[in-house]
Amino acid sequence: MTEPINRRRFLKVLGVSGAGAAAVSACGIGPEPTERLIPYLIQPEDQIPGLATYYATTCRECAAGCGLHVRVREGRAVKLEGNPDSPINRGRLCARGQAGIQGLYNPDRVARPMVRNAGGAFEAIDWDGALQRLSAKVAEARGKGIVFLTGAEVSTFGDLVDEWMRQVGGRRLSYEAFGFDALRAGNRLAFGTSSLPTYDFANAKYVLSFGADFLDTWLSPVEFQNGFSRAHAFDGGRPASMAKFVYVGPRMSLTGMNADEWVGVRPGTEGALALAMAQVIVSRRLAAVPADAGRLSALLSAHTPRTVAEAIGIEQNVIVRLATEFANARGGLAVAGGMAAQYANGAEIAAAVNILNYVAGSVGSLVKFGADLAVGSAGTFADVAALTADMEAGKVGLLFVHGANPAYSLPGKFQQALSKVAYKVSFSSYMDETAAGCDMILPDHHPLEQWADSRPRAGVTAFQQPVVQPVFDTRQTGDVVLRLAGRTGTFQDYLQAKYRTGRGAGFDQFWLDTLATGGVYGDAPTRAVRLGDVSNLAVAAPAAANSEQQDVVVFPHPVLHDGRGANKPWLQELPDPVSKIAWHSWVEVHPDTAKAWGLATGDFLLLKSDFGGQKFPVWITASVRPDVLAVPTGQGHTAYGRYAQDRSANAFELLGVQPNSYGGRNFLVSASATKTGEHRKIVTTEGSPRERGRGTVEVLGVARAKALHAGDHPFHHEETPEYAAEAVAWWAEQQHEKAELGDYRGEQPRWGLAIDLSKCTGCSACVTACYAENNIATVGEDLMQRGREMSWLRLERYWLTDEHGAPQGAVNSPMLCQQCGNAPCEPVCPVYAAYHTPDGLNGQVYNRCVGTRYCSNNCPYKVRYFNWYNYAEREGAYEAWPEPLSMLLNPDVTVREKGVMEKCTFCVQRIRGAQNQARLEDRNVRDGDIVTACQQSCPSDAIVFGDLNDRRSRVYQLAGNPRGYHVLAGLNTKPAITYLARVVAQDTPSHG
Amino acid sequence: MTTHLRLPLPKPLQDIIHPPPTPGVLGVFAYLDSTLDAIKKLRAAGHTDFTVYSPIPRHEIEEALGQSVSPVRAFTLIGGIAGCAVGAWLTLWMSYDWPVVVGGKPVGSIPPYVIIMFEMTILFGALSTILGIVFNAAFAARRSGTIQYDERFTNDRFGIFVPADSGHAAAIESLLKQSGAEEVRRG
Amino acid sequence: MAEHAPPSRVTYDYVTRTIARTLGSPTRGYFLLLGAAVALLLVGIVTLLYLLRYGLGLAGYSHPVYWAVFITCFVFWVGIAHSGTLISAILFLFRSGWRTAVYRTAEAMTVFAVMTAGLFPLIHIGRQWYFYWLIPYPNERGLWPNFKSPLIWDEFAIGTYFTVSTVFLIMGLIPDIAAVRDLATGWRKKLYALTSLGWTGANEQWRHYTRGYLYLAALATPLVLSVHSVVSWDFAMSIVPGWHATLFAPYFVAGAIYSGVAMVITLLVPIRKLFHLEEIITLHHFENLAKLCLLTGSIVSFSYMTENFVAWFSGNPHERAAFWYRAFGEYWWASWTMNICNGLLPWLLWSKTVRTNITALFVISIFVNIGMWFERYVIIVVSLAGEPYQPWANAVYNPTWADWGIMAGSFGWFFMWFLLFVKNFPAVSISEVKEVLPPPKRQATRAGAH
Amino acid sequence: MLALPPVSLRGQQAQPASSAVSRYQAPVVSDTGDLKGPRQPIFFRHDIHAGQDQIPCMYCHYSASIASEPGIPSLQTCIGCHQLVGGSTPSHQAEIRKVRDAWRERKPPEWIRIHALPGFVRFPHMRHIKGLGTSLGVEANATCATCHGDVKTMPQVSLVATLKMGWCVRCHVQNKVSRDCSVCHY
Repeated sequence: MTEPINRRRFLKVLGVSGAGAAAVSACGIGPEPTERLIPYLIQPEDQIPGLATYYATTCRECAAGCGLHVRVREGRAVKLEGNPDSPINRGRLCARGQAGIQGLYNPDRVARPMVRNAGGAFEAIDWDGALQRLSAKVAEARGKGIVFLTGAEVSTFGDLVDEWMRQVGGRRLSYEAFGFDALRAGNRLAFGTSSLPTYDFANAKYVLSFGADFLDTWLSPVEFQNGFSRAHAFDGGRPASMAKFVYVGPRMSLTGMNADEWVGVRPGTEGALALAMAQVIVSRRLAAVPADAGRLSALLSAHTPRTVAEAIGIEQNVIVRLATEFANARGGLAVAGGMAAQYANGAEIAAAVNILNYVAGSVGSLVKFGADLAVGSAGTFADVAALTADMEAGKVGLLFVHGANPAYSLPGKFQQALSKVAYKVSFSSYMDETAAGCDMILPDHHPLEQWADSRPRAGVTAFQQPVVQPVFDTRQTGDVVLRLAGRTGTFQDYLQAKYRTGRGAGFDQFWLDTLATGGVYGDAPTRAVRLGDVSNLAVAAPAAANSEQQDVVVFPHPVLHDGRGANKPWLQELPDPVSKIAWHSWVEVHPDTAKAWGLATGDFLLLKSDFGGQKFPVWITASVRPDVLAVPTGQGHTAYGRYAQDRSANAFELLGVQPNSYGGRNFLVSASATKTGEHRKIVTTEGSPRERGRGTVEVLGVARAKALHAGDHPFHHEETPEYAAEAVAWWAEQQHEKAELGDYRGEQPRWGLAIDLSKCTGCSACVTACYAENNIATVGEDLMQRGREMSWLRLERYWLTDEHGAPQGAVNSPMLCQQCGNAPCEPVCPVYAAYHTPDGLNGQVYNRCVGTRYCSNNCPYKVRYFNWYNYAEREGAYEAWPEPLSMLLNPDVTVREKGVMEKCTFCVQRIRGAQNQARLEDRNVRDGDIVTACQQSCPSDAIVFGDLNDRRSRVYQLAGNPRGYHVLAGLNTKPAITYLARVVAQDTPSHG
Repeated sequence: MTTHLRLPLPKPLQDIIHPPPTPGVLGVFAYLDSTLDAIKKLRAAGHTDFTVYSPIPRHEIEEALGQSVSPVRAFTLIGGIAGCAVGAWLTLWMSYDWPVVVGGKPVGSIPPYVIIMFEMTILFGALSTILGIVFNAAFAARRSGTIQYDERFTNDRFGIFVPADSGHAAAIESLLKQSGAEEVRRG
Repeated sequence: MAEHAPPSRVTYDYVTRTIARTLGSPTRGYFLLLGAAVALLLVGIVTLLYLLRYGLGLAGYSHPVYWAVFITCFVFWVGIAHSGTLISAILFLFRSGWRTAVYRTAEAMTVFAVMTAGLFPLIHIGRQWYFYWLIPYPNERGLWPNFKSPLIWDEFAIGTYFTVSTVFLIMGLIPDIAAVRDLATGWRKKLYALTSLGWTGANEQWRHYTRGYLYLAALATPLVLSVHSVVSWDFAMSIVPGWHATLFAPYFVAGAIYSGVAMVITLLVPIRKLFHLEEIITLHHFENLAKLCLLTGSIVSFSYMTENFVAWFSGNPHERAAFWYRAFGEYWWASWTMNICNGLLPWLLWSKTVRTNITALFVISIFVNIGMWFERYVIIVVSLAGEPYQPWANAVYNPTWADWGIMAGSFGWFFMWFLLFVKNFPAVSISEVKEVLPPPKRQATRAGAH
Repeated sequence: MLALPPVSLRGQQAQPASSAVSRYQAPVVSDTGDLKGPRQPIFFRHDIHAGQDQIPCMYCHYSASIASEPGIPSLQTCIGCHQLVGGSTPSHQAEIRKVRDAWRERKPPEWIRIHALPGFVRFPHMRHIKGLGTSLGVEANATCATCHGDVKTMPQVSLVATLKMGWCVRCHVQNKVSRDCSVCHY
């Protein structure tokens, strides 16, 4: 990393000749070469045309604070990747993080400051004018109540705002639609501290989740998934691996679907289950119970399995078994969150789970207080409710909103309240619901354009630095606040000043290092906690909904989360990992319920709670309790840009705005459900939910898997009889002898992948990474409904079922081009557009393809995708990259034209790039030089790329793993991808 | 009274399609057997170079004329062999000119190429057959020059034209008459 | 005119004049038909323009159904094209007299059907403007097509078939054109004089003509069999369950002749009526066609059974899944239409009364055409939609206006050419019909044709 | 991958070798009308810079030897010299003035592109310079000429090679390097 001041200057200059950057790199975008070449005015030292520069910064798509490496080409950010130095995400990145770049180049960003004119419409205004006007407003609002509402901001910017608010006599609130109030209350109840600990999944021997969706939305998903896969995957991180994972909750989430066992308890009874387990452990002395556990006896004796089993809705022997397994694992980790922490009794449940951890001796070892998570110090829902009330009462004269969209997550109520506020200012980069209700919009820089820091967890400080010149006439809110506070200098200076203190001369070096590594990474000491007085903990579940009312669970969408992802086409087009539905929301209904109500998939169901009603199309699934309906949030925006607006229904409408006992929000409401008679074709990528034993995915019982030795081949079911198979193999060999190119014998590399199904969680980060790396077009709702989606890499989710046919988790199989040795797609192409490269890829020459589509028909894996329209056409009906979204196109990858076939080629551009670099340095390509986009992003390290002819390569080792198998091996296609069978805890897995 | 359409044509074509008129006698017959009778008589009289018109091919006529088998078959054979060769060359040479491996198959794999060779055999065979017919027929036309013709010959009448100078014409006329020509013309 | 009255009404002269009459000035009905055909063609052209501008997305394709109505129509028309050469070439070699009255129509149909079929591969590819890349022509890039691809085999087979059958048609026409030339007047005489290539019926001409015709027939016969075999290999060479079957070549050839003969009947019935050819195209001819239908139809239905049996007997889960889906999946209606129209209906032809009942034959032939179209639809669309290898990728495909538009256009294109042909050239062979008549003789023996 | 060495240094490497070339006198161009190639906004004479003054290609197009893109020299690079170098003849001065004006107005000239490949072709310059350099055993400047022609003697740069696929392939075959499609097309 070169001297930052220079880079700042370059960024400014680049603004002048931004077109030049685009032009120089334009050979890659569009079929036609550019006509004019506009040079830089001043050549930036660290920008070399044709070479990518990587900048370390921090992802702000959620509060987890993952480290980023931003790939910049000619001044355009083209790809976000995880920062390996960051202790949080260890170089991995989730789908939401990947899509951050679509926020940067979003066509619906607020391009310049806006102010509401007399007519009530927004009109553009210049910054100085806006700021003058605003400082006047601030002056007159003094004393009338000034509130600054931010998202989870534990950062210098937060401190600055606090300072300023103190200066002007206002207050700051932070708001997250899915807060963790219950957890904090629970910790207060159990341990007397309201901070959020970190959870060490990596070293857990047994994971028990009470609704905590730690793989998709809970606290720090990437970090937890990385840890979880080490613990849970077969021969994963450590020798004694394969920690069993049990999921407790009313519906199966992305996290739940990775469980070895799903315990679908009645909503709200999770606490009782936890206590009952604790009771078993204590009474049977299954673990070295801490001395002070005696104080629990009263509480626990009230929760014996016998007494609670009925209420929970499972047999008591199950409770006993779970407790025994949990304790005997010596290192069981129980986590509460998600749904379980969003009932009226969420706090008690969290406390109960704490107690379970405590008696099992996991607190302090796996549950680490001290390294507290930032989100723990965010404002509670109660605060926001109070604010809303104040606004209603006209007690707020001036409201600032930054990084939060309460008007969407508190529909109706907040909007009304907002209208009562004399003057409200939004710093949103997008015209979201809240901004639409404000009087002035001062668009903030996108996180990739600004200087900032954040403290996602104690001991860790993550830095943000601008990686591109601002795309629009926006201004960093930090600068705006400083200006309003009447202080000189930019926010950058303010930030640096903060870190300069006590460093003196060493500062500059520190600053450079920090920017290079992306932050200051330290460990906070673990703090011991003692069990508080919990004798009168009331975990009783709330009364069940009466007969005509239904329990409706509102859960955060794994990809769109609280709705903030809805304006990014990649996320909209990414099928929900569980339902595989994209572009719209749905309601999950159990088959029995559906039968009883005469519902078919796609029928609309009108849910009416006391607070509001919404219509959702039905998705029938056994992954939800029969007495529960579940709907995701995220859709149903009334603003927020072309991709989000007026799409399906907003689930928040169903929820109340009153905080519950512990100051949180209830996400379980009782509502009436009525069939409207309307119907829609749901947009799903799911063909058949059952694998039907066609050899696509293989599953092993853990005992069987443990018994395997090197050289075993448990999956040798050829479809052809042995003699025929031999004949075919012999013939194939003869063919290869004769082959002049594409020699598989080792002179050339044979690129291959190994995909470990026991690690893959189905989180779909790889899918978005593939979209980002390979310029894959998003086709939109209509076309996706007609099966026109282009995702080269798709995740096939096949349910695992128990003997009763009830789903017990699922196997997720990433299906992409297998780069077959004997590829059926190749010989049928009349023009050699599909052919075999000497290094063993199935090359796809886009510019040679005439589009007969024969290759796709002949592909048994169905991983070839056709350009039905010209998705790159400017202003076209199906334009996938409207300006300035096209700036994120990868210049190393051809943008495919209408009428050509496209598919995965193992990121051939990265392969060639590495080869060129190696040639330049007079060496060979080393194992690990080439990392495919999917492999790079995978939080659980399930994908490994390399040369199958190199006996020392990782992929070669994995390909020889006895769990390894080839999909449809019987067809003698000789795929380059080896799948490692999924291993499940039960010994007789049935997937059918 | 020939009905041939006269088109302005370049010199060589002109000679082939509209050669100079040939003097001779034309007999029109209503019946096949009388035609055959006339043919026999003419050949007996030592005439060889005469033309027989008929609306349809009749093997009796061929027999009576004692024609040899048409050389067209040679064209067909040569064309077929040539086609097969071209097919083989096309497929193999083009495969090795820029060798590309597909589906793990050898660069030049014969079985699929046999199909191309077969199709080319048929194609070339058929085309050269046509060539043969046209060539031979045109050659025949060239040799016999422009001779008298009657429009009824394509309908229901048979005809015989015997080239003859004014000296021999009379004899031939009588010969045709007595063998049953319903009409005899001199030109 | 002949002084001697002909032994029967059907004399050489009668034949010439009856058939020549079909070229008389067209009626309003004819123009209505022609107009309809052209209108359909225009629909097709407009649809094609849309496809070119916006892309194939306008058609109903959906992953993994990447071939659908267009290829269905392609195979359908190629199939239609088969009876023509069969009747003219194979029956010629077998010296079966009854072909003479019908083969010209069949051949014309063949040529126009191939012309129609040939359009579809061009229309259905993604970048139609690069279709010429499939042709092995020397180019600056030094690239050649892939002769291992069945599509290239197709290109050669269809190309050859089109050329040969066109040549064959023209060959047969020459003497007849000469015949009508000698009756015609005005511009038509000029036209025919030109197109008859100076045919006079001289013995030298007949001598080479008859030989050449024989060899053409001999070449065309294996060609007919090869062409649809090649088309069938487009599917059989792939690994898609429901396509990948060694049975396909004979099965497709039989099916092709089946549909072709049916189409011949469909076309002959109205022609015979309109042009009053009852004396020339007799019930005897129709019955023979019907028998041909029955034979090929039975082969086809036998193939259906074989397919299903093998799918079951092989024990291959994918094969089984494919055929189960075919019969009972979303597309059950299509496959049962196919089974009933092609499998059951033709069995009516066992009864002579049906075989000799023009109306019945006409109706049945129509149904067979429908059935055969659906056969291709089932084979292509259903096999892909039922994708048994990747259950996840199943999808249901529905055609759109674009699919139907192009299909309508193809019918318009075909019938336009056919109608123009029958009005301008003898739709029944004049000379060959005469060949099966007793030649005029002075001794009125009823020898008949030898 | 984060820190990159200052590349201008690498660009210099080509310099010493080029000094071997005998001194070249650029002609005086009176009539620019009949010069080949498109007229550029500024009449930049490669023959003077590269030929007469023997400035190595890599001095301005420094990234060509290390990156896939040759890059267009930034205006700063021009000014670096032309701050001082004002030109000998009036015609030269006029052109150099354009450069200075552009610098003052911070408005870079819009060069007309001459060597353009379609979007679906990859031409990594560094790889070709490296490869040709090693195989032909010549310094970088000469390798440039294989595709761009002898720019040293071109008052106005024009296309000397077709840049069509056949042309590329011929060279690849001659030099025995792969003509596998996916080397250039992806």
